[in-house]
Amino acid sequence: MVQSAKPTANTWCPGCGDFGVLAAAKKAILDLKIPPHEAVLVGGIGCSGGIHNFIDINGVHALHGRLLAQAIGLKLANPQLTVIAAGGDGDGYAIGMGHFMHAFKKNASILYIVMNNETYGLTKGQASPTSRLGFEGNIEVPFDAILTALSIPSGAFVARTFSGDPKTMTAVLSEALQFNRDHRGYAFVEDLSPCVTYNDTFKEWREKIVNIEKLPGYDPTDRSAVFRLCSETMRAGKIPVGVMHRPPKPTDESSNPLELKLLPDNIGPARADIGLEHNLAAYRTLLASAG
Amino acid sequence: MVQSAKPTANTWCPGCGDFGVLAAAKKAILDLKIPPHEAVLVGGIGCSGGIHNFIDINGVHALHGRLLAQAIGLKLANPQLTVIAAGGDGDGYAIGMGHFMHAFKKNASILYIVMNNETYGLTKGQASPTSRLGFEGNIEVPFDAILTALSIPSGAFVARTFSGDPKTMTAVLSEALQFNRDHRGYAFVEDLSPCVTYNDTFKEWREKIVNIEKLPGYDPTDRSAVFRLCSETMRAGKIPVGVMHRPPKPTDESSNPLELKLLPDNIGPARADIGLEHNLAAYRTLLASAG
Amino acid sequence: MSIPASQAPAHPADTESAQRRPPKELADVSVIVGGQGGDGTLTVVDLLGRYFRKRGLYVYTSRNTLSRIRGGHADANVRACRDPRAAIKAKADLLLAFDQEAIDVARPELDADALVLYDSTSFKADFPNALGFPFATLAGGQLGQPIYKNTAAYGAITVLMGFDDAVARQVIEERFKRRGAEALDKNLKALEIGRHVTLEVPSAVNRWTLAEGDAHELILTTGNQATALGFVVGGGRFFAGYPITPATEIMEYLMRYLPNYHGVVRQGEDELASINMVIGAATTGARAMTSTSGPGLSLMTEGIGHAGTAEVGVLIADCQRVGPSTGQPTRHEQSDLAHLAHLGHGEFPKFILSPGSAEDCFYLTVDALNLAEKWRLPVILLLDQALCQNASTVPAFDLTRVKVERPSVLSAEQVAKLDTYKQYAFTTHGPAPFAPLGTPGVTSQITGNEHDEWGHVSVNPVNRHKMMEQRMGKLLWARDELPRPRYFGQKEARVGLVGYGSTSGPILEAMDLLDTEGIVTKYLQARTLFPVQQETLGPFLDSVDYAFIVEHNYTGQLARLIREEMPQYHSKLRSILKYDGYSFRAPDIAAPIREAVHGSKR
Amino acid sequence: MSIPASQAPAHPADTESAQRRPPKELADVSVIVGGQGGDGTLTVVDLLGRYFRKRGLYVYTSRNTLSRIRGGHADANVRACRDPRAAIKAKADLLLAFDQEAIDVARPELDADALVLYDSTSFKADFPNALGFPFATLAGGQLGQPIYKNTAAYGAITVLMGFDDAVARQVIEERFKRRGAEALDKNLKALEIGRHVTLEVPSAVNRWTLAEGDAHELILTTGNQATALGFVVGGGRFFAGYPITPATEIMEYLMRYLPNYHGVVRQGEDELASINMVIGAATTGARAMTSTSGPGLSLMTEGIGHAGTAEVGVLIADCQRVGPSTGQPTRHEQSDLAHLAHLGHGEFPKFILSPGSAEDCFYLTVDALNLAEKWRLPVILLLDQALCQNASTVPAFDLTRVKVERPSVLSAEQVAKLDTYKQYAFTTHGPAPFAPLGTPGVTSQITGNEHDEWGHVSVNPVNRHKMMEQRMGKLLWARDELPRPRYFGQKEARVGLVGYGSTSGPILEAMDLLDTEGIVTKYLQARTLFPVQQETLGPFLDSVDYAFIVEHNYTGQLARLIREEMPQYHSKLRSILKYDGYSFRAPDIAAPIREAVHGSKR
Ligand SMILES: Cc1ncc(C[n+]2csc(CCOP(=O)(O)OP(=O)(O)O)c2C)c(N)n1
Ligand SMILES: Cc1ncc(C[n+]2csc(CCOP(=O)(O)OP(=O)(O)O)c2C)c(N)n1
Ligand code: SF4
Ligand code: SF4
Ligand SMILES: [Mg+2]
Ligand SMILES: [Mg+2]
Repeated sequence: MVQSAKPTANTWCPGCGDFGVLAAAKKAILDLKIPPHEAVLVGGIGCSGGIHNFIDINGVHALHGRLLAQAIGLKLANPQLTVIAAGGDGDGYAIGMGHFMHAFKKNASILYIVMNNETYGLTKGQASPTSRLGFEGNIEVPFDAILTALSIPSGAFVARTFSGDPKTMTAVLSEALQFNRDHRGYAFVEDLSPCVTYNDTFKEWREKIVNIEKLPGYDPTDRSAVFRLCSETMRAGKIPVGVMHRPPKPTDESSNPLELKLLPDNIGPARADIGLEHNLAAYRTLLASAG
Repeated sequence: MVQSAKPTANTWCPGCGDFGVLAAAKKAILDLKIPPHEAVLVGGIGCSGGIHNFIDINGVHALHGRLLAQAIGLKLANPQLTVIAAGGDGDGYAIGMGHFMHAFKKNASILYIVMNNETYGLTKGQASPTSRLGFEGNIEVPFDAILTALSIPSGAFVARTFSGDPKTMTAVLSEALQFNRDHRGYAFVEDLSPCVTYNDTFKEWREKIVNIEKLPGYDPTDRSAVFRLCSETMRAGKIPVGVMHRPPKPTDESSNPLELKLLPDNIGPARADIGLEHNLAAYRTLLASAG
Repeated sequence: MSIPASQAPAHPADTESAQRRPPKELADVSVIVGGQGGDGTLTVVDLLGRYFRKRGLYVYTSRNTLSRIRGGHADANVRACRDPRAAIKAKADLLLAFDQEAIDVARPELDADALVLYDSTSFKADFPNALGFPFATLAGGQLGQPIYKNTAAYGAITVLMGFDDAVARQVIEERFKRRGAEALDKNLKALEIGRHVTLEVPSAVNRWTLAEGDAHELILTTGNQATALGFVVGGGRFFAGYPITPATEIMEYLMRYLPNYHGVVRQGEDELASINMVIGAATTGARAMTSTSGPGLSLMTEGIGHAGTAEVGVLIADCQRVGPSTGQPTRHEQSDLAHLAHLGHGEFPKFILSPGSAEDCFYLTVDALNLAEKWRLPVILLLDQALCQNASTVPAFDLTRVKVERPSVLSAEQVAKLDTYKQYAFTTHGPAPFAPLGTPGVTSQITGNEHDEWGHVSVNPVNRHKMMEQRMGKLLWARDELPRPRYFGQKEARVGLVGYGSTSGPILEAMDLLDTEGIVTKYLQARTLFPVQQETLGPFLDSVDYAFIVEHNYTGQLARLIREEMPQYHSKLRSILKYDGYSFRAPDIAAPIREAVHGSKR
Repeated sequence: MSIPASQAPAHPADTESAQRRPPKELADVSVIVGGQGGDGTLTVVDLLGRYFRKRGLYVYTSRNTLSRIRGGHADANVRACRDPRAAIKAKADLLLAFDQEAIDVARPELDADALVLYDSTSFKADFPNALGFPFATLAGGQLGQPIYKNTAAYGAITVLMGFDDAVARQVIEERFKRRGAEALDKNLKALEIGRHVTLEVPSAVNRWTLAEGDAHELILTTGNQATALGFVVGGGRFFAGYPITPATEIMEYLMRYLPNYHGVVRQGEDELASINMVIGAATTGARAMTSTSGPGLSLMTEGIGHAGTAEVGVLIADCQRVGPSTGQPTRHEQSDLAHLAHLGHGEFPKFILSPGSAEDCFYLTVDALNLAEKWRLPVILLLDQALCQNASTVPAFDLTRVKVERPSVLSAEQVAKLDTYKQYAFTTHGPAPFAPLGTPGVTSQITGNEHDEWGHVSVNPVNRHKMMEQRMGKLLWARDELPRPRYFGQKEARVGLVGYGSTSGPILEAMDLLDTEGIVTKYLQARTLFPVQQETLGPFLDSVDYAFIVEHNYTGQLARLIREEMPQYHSKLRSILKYDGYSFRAPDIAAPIREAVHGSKR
């Protein structure tokens, strides 16, 4: 065996919600028997974004807020890779908001996990886009990633989990990764992952979460219905968790994920043969067409 | 009268949908008797963004995608100004998407008009975030700004209009501007504004638009209800227009717009007296507290 | 020889009396076509260009458009020449004008003898030597659509310049065959309309004749197209970009080309997404590029630095335009070099390469791809608006001159033979080779944080120091492999010129001009701008008394960069600058040199 | 004089036999406190700093933290000195260590005679001269919470250094009074625990005594705090930023200060939003600033250029850290200057100012606000991690030295008297004055496109040329108003030093060092870095044989910038560089100078 980069010692505060995500992600990867070299975790910048250091697959540390762009570039260049992007709520919903929205539109088969702790952990506890009113002087209404995810007419898998419930989280991440590996499109999972140092919401969240799947009228293929269920749950002061959108198996090619639309042969840029010899004839035709 | 910058000759293609927005905006400003020096139009980059050159109020030409940030900075610095941001779908929903989302959260009392022509006009007709599948090879599902606007739990006024219906547009813009001027928060209006050169949808849109306000169950104070109405309308191949969210008069301060939360006295940075003399006592106290 | 202005046929009615003269042979002709956007000026230029090429002439076309879609003054220029010229001719011989504004704008560009051909439908030209026909009226009357006025005007020019009838028609056929039978038919009729009225004016017939050239084997292409082609044959397979003038065509060409080679082109939601998608793609071993112009480049600043420190080889084509901010989107400038040479917070290695012609764009893009991958760093291909969008005739691209080399990429087989694989191993001579993400048997960590050899975050000061030296060392170690300049002119000349990109065309023409006056010069066309190539610039500067650094910006960015790196030469450097949005004409460059030479001889 | 290592009490048990010696008086003491994040190292440094100040000493504190919240090695340093020193002492006298890693990391920083005081609860120090007490065990046993170990260790130090008991307690009271009665009480008890065990070791009691200083009137502040204060009194009223180390505290201070003055602070969704909000605010006449560090700065590149060409005066505080990309977020570097001096596509004027001390941050921020508004351009306040976050004692800020001048701002009354108001009027001497948006009687157009005097889009080449000269002319016209350097050292010295920002502290100390060896030097502390100040640098460089440019980066950015602008001095310039994330200590600077001087004398 070649010796190559191995996971490093963890740097999170003891008790940080992110440990839950790490454990669930490891387990899901193991359960799905994904070989380490075939999987890539692209981390954001923030405490959460360090996760790529702690797991035995390929790791990429992207720029703050740009992890989705790097992850999508990776996937399109080599569609056989299992690509996970994972970072914080500041990374994903503040500086990364544009890419957050466009990832749904793009619909490449990658998994994006946001570890939402309603604060900027690594920069010491400022308000983030999901912070509630009053937190560190916050005066902006909190952003709800699930409602917005439901508003984008794409074939994405959408779910919310809670670090205090690792079993469900493992199940959801496994489903999401399988969804990706079946080339069914983008998967977005927001995990409620308390920051025990600056915003310890473990107790509160444990009390407030409501499994949307158990509510009457739940239908994970109907965005408006789930949108309404979530809105009502929130109005009642609770936090909906569970699978929010599970798109049905596609029936036509227009709902194919990005990589299949672009690369019907599933080879892709990274594995294309770029040797001049093998392309000479085609290049000659190409050059002849120019000018 | 001091002679100062006056509107320039128009540069749009004859028939461009943006003429409708220009006319409606002029009329709304006139109807509300807003003095030219008290109003600022911040234009984006794109054909649409040139609108600030054609109207007799203050004009700011922002960077591509950054018009909302400039407009909000303007408003917070001088809350007495009437501030309109106006640009294209590329400007607002592609490069500007992060700011688009955060403007709802921020909830400053400015009006944002997106002239959606489902293409990048000024760069000659590439697909934009709202382009339908197939347009110029587009393979991404179109973004629907109204659904997403409804997903953000803010007190914003939200509407969609059509350049082919100038009367309604004028009424909506007037209402939106009045909403701003009453310091009730952010107003977002998407105008369907065909690009006659690269994507002439006038005829199609005229046939497809459906006034949401006329549909059974319409309640502009209930986001989920309107969300469902819009979703259903779209599923039927139609395009919903009208006022999508008209928040009720606020009952407590937590729903105040950003400028009132920050500046209860409504003076603001631009009109603050920064002369050293008038602040000496306060500065002495401040400096004494330091170190 | 040409007609004095006073004798010129200003209007068809005036022309009957004009005497016949022997036609003047044109071996270097420049035609401006000006009007409002939508008048079809570009079409006329295209038709003329096609004809000129069939005549074996070198062709160069350029355009001045506004950042608006229809309306507003727009003009275009086509030059045909027996010598290879990649520059706009200093003065034009013929202006085809669709309105008076076209004349007013072009006036300073017209030769003293120039003729203005114009559409007299709606105005009478205010110009001494003018010839008007009511093209729009004629086309409207006979074809039902005044818009054919442009092809009618082309018809008039075919008479003025004594085109071969059959070839003139052939050009129309080639151009319009894909637009359907009706369009073709009407254009052919418009050609005849134009020919017909012009033939009635004796002094206009064969006013000029066109020299014959021998450049029949050339292709007409732009820097943007050549870059896109070079990218494909150089093994480029991933492109992400965002529309922006004058870079958009690179993306548009690649959208057509790349899907045939398992390649991918994505339009990102912005430039931040584009550069980061490109970085992501490159980590898998795909050769990847983005293209942009000033505003987008500025937005990519953080991403380019990230590629530098994470050691991911990527290519960024920067198609310079007038800045800063939105600037003048459609206009020409070379004002991003200083930014690029010093780009970003912190320090990281990068190469800045610049092709001097559309032809060079093709080959240098291939080199850039090889270098980016081998040296694991961002390579910037520095273009400019004129180079990107002006079309010129160049020799057909030669695949035997193309090499795809991958010395830094480890295959699965190579990896299997290693004991340890460290993505950021210290070396003393160049980058550690890397195994693309996905290579069986190994996992990697790739990061923009300072890291140790494994890619793990490190704040150890000794490691930091070594890593900086490892990365920055590339700027030294790679020197021998970086593209060399091209040299032109007389070896023994004591007056030097240095420039890059599209300025090469006007510089070479200026040198010819000076040569006829007995001023011998030589020119170093820089192709590696960063790291500053001391080993080529040094001997060149040593060999001259002084050197003119010719560039399109205010501060003299290339000159400053040379001063920064080679301050000992400072007293030899002089700048020739232009920053008004327009390209140099040869005399703009010749004049200050002439003055300096004569001044120094005084 | 101090105990030789072999005689040192390595552990309480060993100490009984140690002999009594007369205490050494410390006039310049440095204490490092190291452990894991969460060990409370910063608290100990804070307590010591408070005590030292009460003793009239100059204090300087610094810290090395990791980019993680808890755990991981972290240390901090406090220096107290009878002379003003804004630098870390070359070697520390005392290390308080909470684990062996703290000792290993600090080892190279410790004086040969240094003592290691450590918490022996969980390890036995591997260091010759060590004194251990089980602080955690003691605190856990007597107070129920081992976390009070840090205050207990402070207690031990009060004994070692012979602190006045009452003052030592007073310090605890001041520090903890706001944390509630219980916290205060426990900390006081912890102090006693530490004192108690130490008093039992005779050799430890009054091992040192502390000199008394006369610097009682000083305040202890950081560059970030001083900048925030300067912003308020300089009339700054709008701030938008995004959290980033080491800039965040500027925003956090302003969140506290500004609302009291009709001011606004917004945390933007990113740096793009921040700079553009600031630009928007400034168009209304509000004085506006953002602060950031490398990654954010790179993202602001386009926005800063926009402010330059749209002529909107804004202030950008750049708190440099180790780059590129995410780099080393908590570490020190000065590597953004080259980027800033050449920033962005296209060309526009800007000023880069750099304060040399926390005190200077206050006054220079005021100057920067006046200059940005008057000259209508972006002004960059160039700081660095050490300047931003290290605390030092400085004279209280003096409001009589503060001026708020607004010569470019037109009031409604002034506007009413005009015939025409052109936001971008051509002048020959400086910016046209502007009427903030909202001024009655006029409307404006503000744009980043090239424009005419009215602010209307223009592609006219003559206008473009003039506008470039109008904007770039500011760099010349403003020269007399830009902050001047500070000069230190001997006028007649033939060896010069040039530096900026936090390097001033170690440079001044190095000069004193060299002075004692008979090497006289002088120092130009640059406060305007761009435009390069020829008028001050020129005479300075003329007056020396050579000058050392001292900076924290790899390429010698300041030296290169001087070469670019003043190449004639190139042979006089030498660089002293450090780029490992740590600040200079005085000997790092003195050594190469000593070597050069002796070398040149050979
Ligand atoms: C461009 C840029 N801006 C700012 C920062 C500083 N920064 C580092 S982490 C972070 C926020 C982290 O918050 P979040 O993403 O929620 O992650 P968490 O630490 O809470 O897991 C910020 C602002 C940066 N690294 N880069
Ligand atoms: C940073 C940056 N990237 C790209 C551009 C080029 N650009 C100018 S307008 C435009 C798109 C315009 O589309 P839209 O906003 O929909 O406006 P429209 O012209 O359709 O009204 C682009 C990409 C730019 N000016 N700046
Ligand atoms: S600061 Fe918060 S988010 Fe960061 S590691 Fe600690 S608990 Fe987790
Ligand atoms: S290109 Fe389209 S959007 Fe632009 S002005 Fe013309 S019609 Fe309007
Ligand atoms: Mg967070
Ligand atoms: Mg558009």
